[in-house]
Amino acid sequence: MPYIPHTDDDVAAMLAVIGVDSTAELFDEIPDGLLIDALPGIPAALTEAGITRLMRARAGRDGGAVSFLGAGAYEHYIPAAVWDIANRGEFYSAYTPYQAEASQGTLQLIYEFQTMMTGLTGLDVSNASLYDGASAFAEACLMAVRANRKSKSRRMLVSRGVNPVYRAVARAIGGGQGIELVELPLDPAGRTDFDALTKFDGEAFAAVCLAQPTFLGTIEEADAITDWAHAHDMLVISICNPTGLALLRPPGEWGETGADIACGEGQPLGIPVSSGGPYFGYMVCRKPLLRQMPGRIVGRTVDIEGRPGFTLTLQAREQHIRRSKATSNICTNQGLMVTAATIYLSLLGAEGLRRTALQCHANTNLLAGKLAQLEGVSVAFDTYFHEAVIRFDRPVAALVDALGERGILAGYDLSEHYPELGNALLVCATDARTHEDIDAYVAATRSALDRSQAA
Amino acid sequence: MPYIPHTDDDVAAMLAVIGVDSTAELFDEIPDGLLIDALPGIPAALTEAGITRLMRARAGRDGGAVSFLGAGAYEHYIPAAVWDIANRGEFYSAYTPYQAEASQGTLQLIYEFQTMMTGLTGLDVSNASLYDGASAFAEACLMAVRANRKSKSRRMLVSRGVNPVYRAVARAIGGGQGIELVELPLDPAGRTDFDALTKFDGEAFAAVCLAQPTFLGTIEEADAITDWAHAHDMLVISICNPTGLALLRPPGEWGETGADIACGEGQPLGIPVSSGGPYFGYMVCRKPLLRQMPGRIVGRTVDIEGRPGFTLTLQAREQHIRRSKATSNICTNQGLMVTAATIYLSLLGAEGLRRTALQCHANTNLLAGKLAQLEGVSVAFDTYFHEAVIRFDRPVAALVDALGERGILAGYDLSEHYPELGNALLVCATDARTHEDIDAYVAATRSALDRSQAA
Amino acid sequence: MSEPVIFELSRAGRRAPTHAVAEVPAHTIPEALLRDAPPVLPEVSELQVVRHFTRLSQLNFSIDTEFYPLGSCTMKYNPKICNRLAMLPEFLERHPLGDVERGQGFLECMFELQEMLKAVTGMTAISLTPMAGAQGEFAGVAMIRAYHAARQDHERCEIIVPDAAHGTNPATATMCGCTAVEIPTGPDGDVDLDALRRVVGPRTAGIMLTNPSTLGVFERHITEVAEIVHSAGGLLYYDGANLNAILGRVFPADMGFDVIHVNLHKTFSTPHGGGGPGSGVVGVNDRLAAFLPVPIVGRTGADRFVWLTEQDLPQSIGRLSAFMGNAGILLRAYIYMRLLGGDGMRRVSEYATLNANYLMQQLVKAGFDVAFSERRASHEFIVSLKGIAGETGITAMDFAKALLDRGFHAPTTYFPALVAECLLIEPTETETRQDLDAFAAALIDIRDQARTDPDEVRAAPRTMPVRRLDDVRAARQLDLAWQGEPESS
Amino acid sequence: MSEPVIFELSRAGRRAPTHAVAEVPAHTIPEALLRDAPPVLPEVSELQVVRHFTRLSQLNFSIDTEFYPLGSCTMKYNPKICNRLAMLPEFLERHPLGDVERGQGFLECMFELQEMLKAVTGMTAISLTPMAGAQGEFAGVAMIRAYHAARQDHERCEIIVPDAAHGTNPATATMCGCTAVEIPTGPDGDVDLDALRRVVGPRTAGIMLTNPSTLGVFERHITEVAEIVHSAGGLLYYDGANLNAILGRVFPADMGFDVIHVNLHKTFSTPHGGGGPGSGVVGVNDRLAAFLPVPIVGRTGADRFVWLTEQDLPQSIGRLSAFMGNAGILLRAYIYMRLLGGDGMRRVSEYATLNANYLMQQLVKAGFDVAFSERRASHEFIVSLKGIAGETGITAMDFAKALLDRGFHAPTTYFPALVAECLLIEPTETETRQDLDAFAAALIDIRDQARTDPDEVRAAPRTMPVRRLDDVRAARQLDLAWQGEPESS
Ligand SMILES: Cc1ncc(COP(=O)(O)O)c(C=O)c1O
Ligand SMILES: Cc1ncc(COP(=O)(O)O)c(C=O)c1O
Repeated sequence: MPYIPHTDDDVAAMLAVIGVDSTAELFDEIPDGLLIDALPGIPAALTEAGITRLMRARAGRDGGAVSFLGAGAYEHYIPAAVWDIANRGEFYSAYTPYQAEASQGTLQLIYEFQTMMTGLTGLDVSNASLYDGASAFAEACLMAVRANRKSKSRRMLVSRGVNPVYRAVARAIGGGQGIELVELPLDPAGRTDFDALTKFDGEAFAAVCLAQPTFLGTIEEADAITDWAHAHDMLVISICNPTGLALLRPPGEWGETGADIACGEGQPLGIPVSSGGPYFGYMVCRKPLLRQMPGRIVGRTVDIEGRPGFTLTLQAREQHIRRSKATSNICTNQGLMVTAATIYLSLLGAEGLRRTALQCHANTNLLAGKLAQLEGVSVAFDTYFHEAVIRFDRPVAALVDALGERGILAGYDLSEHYPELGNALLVCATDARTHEDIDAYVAATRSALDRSQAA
Repeated sequence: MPYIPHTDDDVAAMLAVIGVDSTAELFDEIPDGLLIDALPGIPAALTEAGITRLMRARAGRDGGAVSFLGAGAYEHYIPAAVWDIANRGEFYSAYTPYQAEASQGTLQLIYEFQTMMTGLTGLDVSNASLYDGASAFAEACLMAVRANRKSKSRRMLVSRGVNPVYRAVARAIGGGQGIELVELPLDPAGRTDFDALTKFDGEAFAAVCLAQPTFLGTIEEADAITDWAHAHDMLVISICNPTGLALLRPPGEWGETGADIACGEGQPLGIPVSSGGPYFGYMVCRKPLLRQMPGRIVGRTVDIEGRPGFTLTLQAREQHIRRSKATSNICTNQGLMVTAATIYLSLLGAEGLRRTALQCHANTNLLAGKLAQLEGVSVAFDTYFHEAVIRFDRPVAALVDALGERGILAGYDLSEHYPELGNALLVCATDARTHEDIDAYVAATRSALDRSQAA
Repeated sequence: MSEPVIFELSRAGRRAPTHAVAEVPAHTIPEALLRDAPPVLPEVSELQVVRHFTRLSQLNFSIDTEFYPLGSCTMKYNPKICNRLAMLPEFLERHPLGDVERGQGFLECMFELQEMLKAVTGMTAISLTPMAGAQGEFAGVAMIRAYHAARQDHERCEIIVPDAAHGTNPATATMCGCTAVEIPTGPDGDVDLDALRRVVGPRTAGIMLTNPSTLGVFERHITEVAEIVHSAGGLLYYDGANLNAILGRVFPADMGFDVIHVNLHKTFSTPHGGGGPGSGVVGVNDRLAAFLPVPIVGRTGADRFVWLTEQDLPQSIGRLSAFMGNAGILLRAYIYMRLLGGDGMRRVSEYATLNANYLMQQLVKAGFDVAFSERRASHEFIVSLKGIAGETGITAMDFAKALLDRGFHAPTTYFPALVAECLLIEPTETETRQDLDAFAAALIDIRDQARTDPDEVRAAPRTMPVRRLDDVRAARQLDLAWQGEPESS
Repeated sequence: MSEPVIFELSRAGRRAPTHAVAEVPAHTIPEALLRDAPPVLPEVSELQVVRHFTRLSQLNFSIDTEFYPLGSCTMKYNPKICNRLAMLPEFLERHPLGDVERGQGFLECMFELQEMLKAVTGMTAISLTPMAGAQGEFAGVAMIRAYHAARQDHERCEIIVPDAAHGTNPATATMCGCTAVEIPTGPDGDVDLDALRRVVGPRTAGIMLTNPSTLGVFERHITEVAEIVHSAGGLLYYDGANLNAILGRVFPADMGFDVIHVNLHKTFSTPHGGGGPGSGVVGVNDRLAAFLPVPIVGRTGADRFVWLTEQDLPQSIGRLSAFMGNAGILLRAYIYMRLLGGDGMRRVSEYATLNANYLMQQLVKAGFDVAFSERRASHEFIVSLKGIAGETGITAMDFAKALLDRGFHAPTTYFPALVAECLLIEPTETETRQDLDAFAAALIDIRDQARTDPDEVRAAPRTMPVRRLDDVRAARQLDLAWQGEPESS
């Protein structure tokens, strides 16, 4: 019996101890009419060998594309040590570290992770992860409402540069509590329009929300916005790509006093793109906001002999203690992903992460530059981190299809969410792409354009 | 600097302690004329990402064949837990367990392995591995010479059923010490010819050597041969496929008193076929021969508090103690492979191994049966374990090529080593082959035969 | 046994890894946008990283090393093959926005997973997107609200939860903008039906129930409960955290539930990963199908699999994640389910229940005070140490720590809160009778020691990397990120 | 911390794994050939297996968890990427007898590995087939014999080895049917040239040397040694175990060696695996190329790679393994070499030597008796504890065990035998200065304790899973396979 260690003798002896004749009797409190005696809808068991064949065949249908897709998930090279260690049974099969003394490995690792995230963001305190970037943003909105003692508003001023899906998720998750998102438009350089912001002068909002870089790859000049928000009793939520933080000014240094909350997608830190998950959301904030933070937090303390040790702390914010008054309902988080990210950041260090960021930037630059040399193709914005908006003289859907047939994922078609950009494609060439990949992309694009008609 | 942790400060401080100005000075005892200052023949360093791309491309050129090759290396399904655990750093990156107290994991594992090998073979004591099956056979020959106090001969009577490469290796390794192999022919059923054996009555040999199953897949009836050998002051060396031992009578039970030494290839026990290595050779013997055994041996003992513990023992047989009088020069063995094999055997148990053996047998049976229905094709021998000799009415080389083009490794062409069998192919369908694989083989053979000319 | 914080191993200027990126490329980003100083991250060699985190891992208890009878958490064996196959490079490298043509393998798995989840819950539609049980709860309650809203029934904003409920249940009610209304448990462990009748009404949005409950018993009056709530106009939410207990024995749908979440990291054995990730897929009956969160996987005629999105489900409560939830976890659950098959799933509940009832009886026989011992245990049960605590001063927490020294992870302590000094014990089906016996012996041993040498019990743990930690100090003198040497106390 | 023998966890009839084979197929093998009773193997669940071996692994020291300054063994970091890439499924699944068309990827790696090994040794031909250093030695001496035999020079059957030689050297001589002739080391650590001159002659087949030697010093008169041996008609064998010390600094070929083995599991960082597998590839100059063991990888015109076999090298000493040696280990070494490049290889010897000389000086300064301390250490050096042993009774073995308690693997003890109470210390290039300092501090600490509390040193180790083991009992009351409970002493 797969995974069940009982021998017939065991079962007989155990039934005797319980005082029943069969295991069926153990279910005798379930009302008769409800009992079922089979699960006909489930296919018959496979052996390990059988499932291996099946899954390899399935995987074989999916592989082989060369991806220039970013749009929230980024393929970076992940050193082999990351998952070799993260997959160790002691990390992989451990539970939440509620028994601190028997979980010092996980706890210390989270403490180290928290430290790294404060280093990256320039803010004071990090939690131990949320589900993903989108839901972390939703939680940040809820947190801002709780934390902003000066404004009683549940409205957020959210830049159009924030991932549209993140905005949708924030609405879906925050909606029940009345969270409302008001959009801030972008200026011609693809950054949040400061002038548009000032039009909201006098209105109450809990926070202003900016992405760095924006969903369109552009880099916000966040100082003025941050200061404006603070002057108007609003908090600032920054949604930062963590790779970018190796290079770009961290939210903790925006404006006079820094942003208040940083959150976002942790996936770029050593997590494969893997069809969208599991990733992890991170969240870091200024210390005064700490008690409104959702999710677990690890603290360092000492044991009864005075030796340093680690434990979950400030649990009174959490659902298992505070129940309906908790800062969030989150319980299970994305611990294993944090394990991988902590190892990834340790391996790369600041310099390694910076080089990775620069390489992504340079690759995207190279690609954008080469594409711009094609007729009818231009780059929409000058300054960007590692994603660029490419404008075409005809709809991009056909191009995406044409490249798809050659095994190239051409990028993200912006026409649905950013129709104002015209025929625009969001491309991303990370460090996982080589110059040959980029050349192949350009060549494929050239021939696809040659074959199609300008709009 | 890849893998080198020194900072510039470290280096300066270390050089100061040593009292030299540069690391170059540390090589000043090397005669001037010998010093070189570069390694121009080595390609420039790759990054992890770069080597990953390179190796994936190389691997991609090699994959995808469906193998019906056995001939000494057998593709079995290996449960995922085997290598997940064997690859743990504590096994993978440990040294030989000379410091017993810091190596109890490896030592206990080897003790368990030794126990399992005695169980499989029915003999008394196992060592901790030799390099591979072929070299284990060579060592067994040398051991037999040392152990056989009654015969002073360095000659071995070796069945033609023993893998021809093993015989070559025994000659290459034993030759220096005067080991000579005399061949015993096979009977029409593909087993060692007992009558031929009796013709050697009166001649001196150190041992009789039999393979179980034979290289041709047939199953020896070993009792009479064993008893004859013992009656003539010869030892019996059995070269057994360990998967077969789950099913077939073990060498410890051959004849009146059993064979004396069992050795062979451990690869089928959880080791991938991986281009031929690393595998491991196993060796088990009757207790009186123990002190002639090559290789490491682990024993259970107690510590100063009386708790059980494990340690290398009987090291006085080994080169690091006995130097030129050692039982072998072996030092580094195949520990990690033994780790995998021990986990494999634990997962399968006797019943799992038996089923695997039976499945291989049944698959080969099925394949042989289907092939025999083709015109001009027959099965050479009735009784076999998991390899069968298939006879064709024309040379098999062309068939092997034709199937190769369809991604099928058709089997092992016996014409070089067993010309007496005519156009004969050794095929093996292990548990890694499905019925669809077998059908594809038969169909490909049929069409290849249709297209070619009978000889 | 202690390990320095990785920053203590760091030395300025050390750069030993084989960086993915060897050269430092140029850039075109205006200086004003760049950070002035590099972030503080450790500067360590690859060997230091490997050694540090390998050592840290060894400081953990885990399923792979210890028995982990953590009630309500279903800490059973996570088969290695599930991880192996879910980590096939083609799955890992598939971009979530990649075209569906090059994702048919993954999508087919997801589609079949949806089908299998229907087959084990009795529900008629599934969404895989929630990323943990709590998010599944959120989705469920949000759907309940959307359902009422769609019927213009806007007053319904109360969610009833039993006092034994997991904290996520009331917290979810709040997240959804509802009010949690608690009802008591009766003396036999079932819901107090009268109390329930008293609280239902026109404000009732629904009820959240775990069945079997976290008290380790099956709610026998579940049909009445459903009847009461439904006739009051509310819907029933099934917290599937305990599905392991009844897998293949009873359909939540048949009990009257309208919506369910399943913790794949419990019943379907995806790893807990030191805290996550999990997956809290949701299933609904026809009433709620229109409101499911997207994306969902659909099948078109010729065995082609596609994403169903907001366009296909215009009444959807929307998206809860940027892409498709914890896709890789879903793959692991899919693989596990295919390995078990229907019979294997029924064996899960059979042996989980056998193990729990056996261990419960052994402890009853040993004189422990077991809550609801006259009833069948589900896959878990509660020991109350109130008597022993009164007698010896040794608390459930002391027992928990003493268990660690004996090589067992502690059961869940102090939950559910309505049993004093409780241990919630869930052995799961993958543990041997021999290990259950050893665990019972350890509890007996601790009780003996509590009577003869209580200080020694209070001194536990002694064999862990640290002894008991000062939680109060942790919360008062907050040290949440490394800044240098900790002050000694 | 102790773990039962797996057979103690076994229960008759337990069959929990998801067997590769679910059904029991029929067979056609005559009953007489079958075994009567199944072999005794453990009957345990997959979880039990995972838990048992995971726990066992934790009882080990390893590079991934501890500093391992084991002289002559080069226990440096084994990059994870090498293992990962060598275990790509296509490599693992390639049958060794598969056609070369479907093996070009593997063969190209092997060909390039041969080329790189030529480039680091200065030799002109390579065979990758020997499966460990000792088998490389065998191949080398067998080639030397074959060379003499081919010249009808049949008397040459003496192999000269210095007294400091590794045990495999004399043992190899015997394996090859030769006689080992030992020569002494001079007081400065170099070979005693006069002694050498005395032993060479018409019976001299060759000499086996490690350079730098296992005394941790470079043989300065290597050219004279070569001259003496060559003019006597013998050949020179280079034991490459210490190649890490001179990688990219000097070619063994230039020193006058005719044949060399390289332990890939030392210099090229393939794992030691708890005892193996390794690889002992051999390189030769033109004199011996015809005798190399087969197979070898050759390249034909159009970048096609083929096996060279007995047909191509009719004078070959033959085959030493059934297929192609430890192919997967060869892949790991190939990957490692490509990661380092030529500069990286030179850094290996540079920093290995720096670390050794630094640690040696620190210990000299701390008053330890270091053998040949007036000379440069190679990548290793010897501490003699004879003085301390005389003073305190604390031996090198006691130091070794006391180091374990301090978190360091012991250095090689009692080898080479010509230095009394010795520790042979090889830090390797992958360790930090901070770890070297900590190691020196540990040695000083033990010496202090030896003086103040020698019984406590003798009581070490205390923090390991077991305390000192009774080796005498192990050898006298042989218990080499589990048969039931061990008798307590
Ligand atoms: C009864 C119960 N409900 C809900 C949850 C929450 O699930 P998750 O942790 O996956 O969010 C849990 C998990 O611990 C639980 O035990
Ligand atoms: C100097 C020396 N020579 C030879 C060997 C033998 O090599 P192997 O263990 O690979 O057979 C060793 C290994 O320990 C060694 O240190």
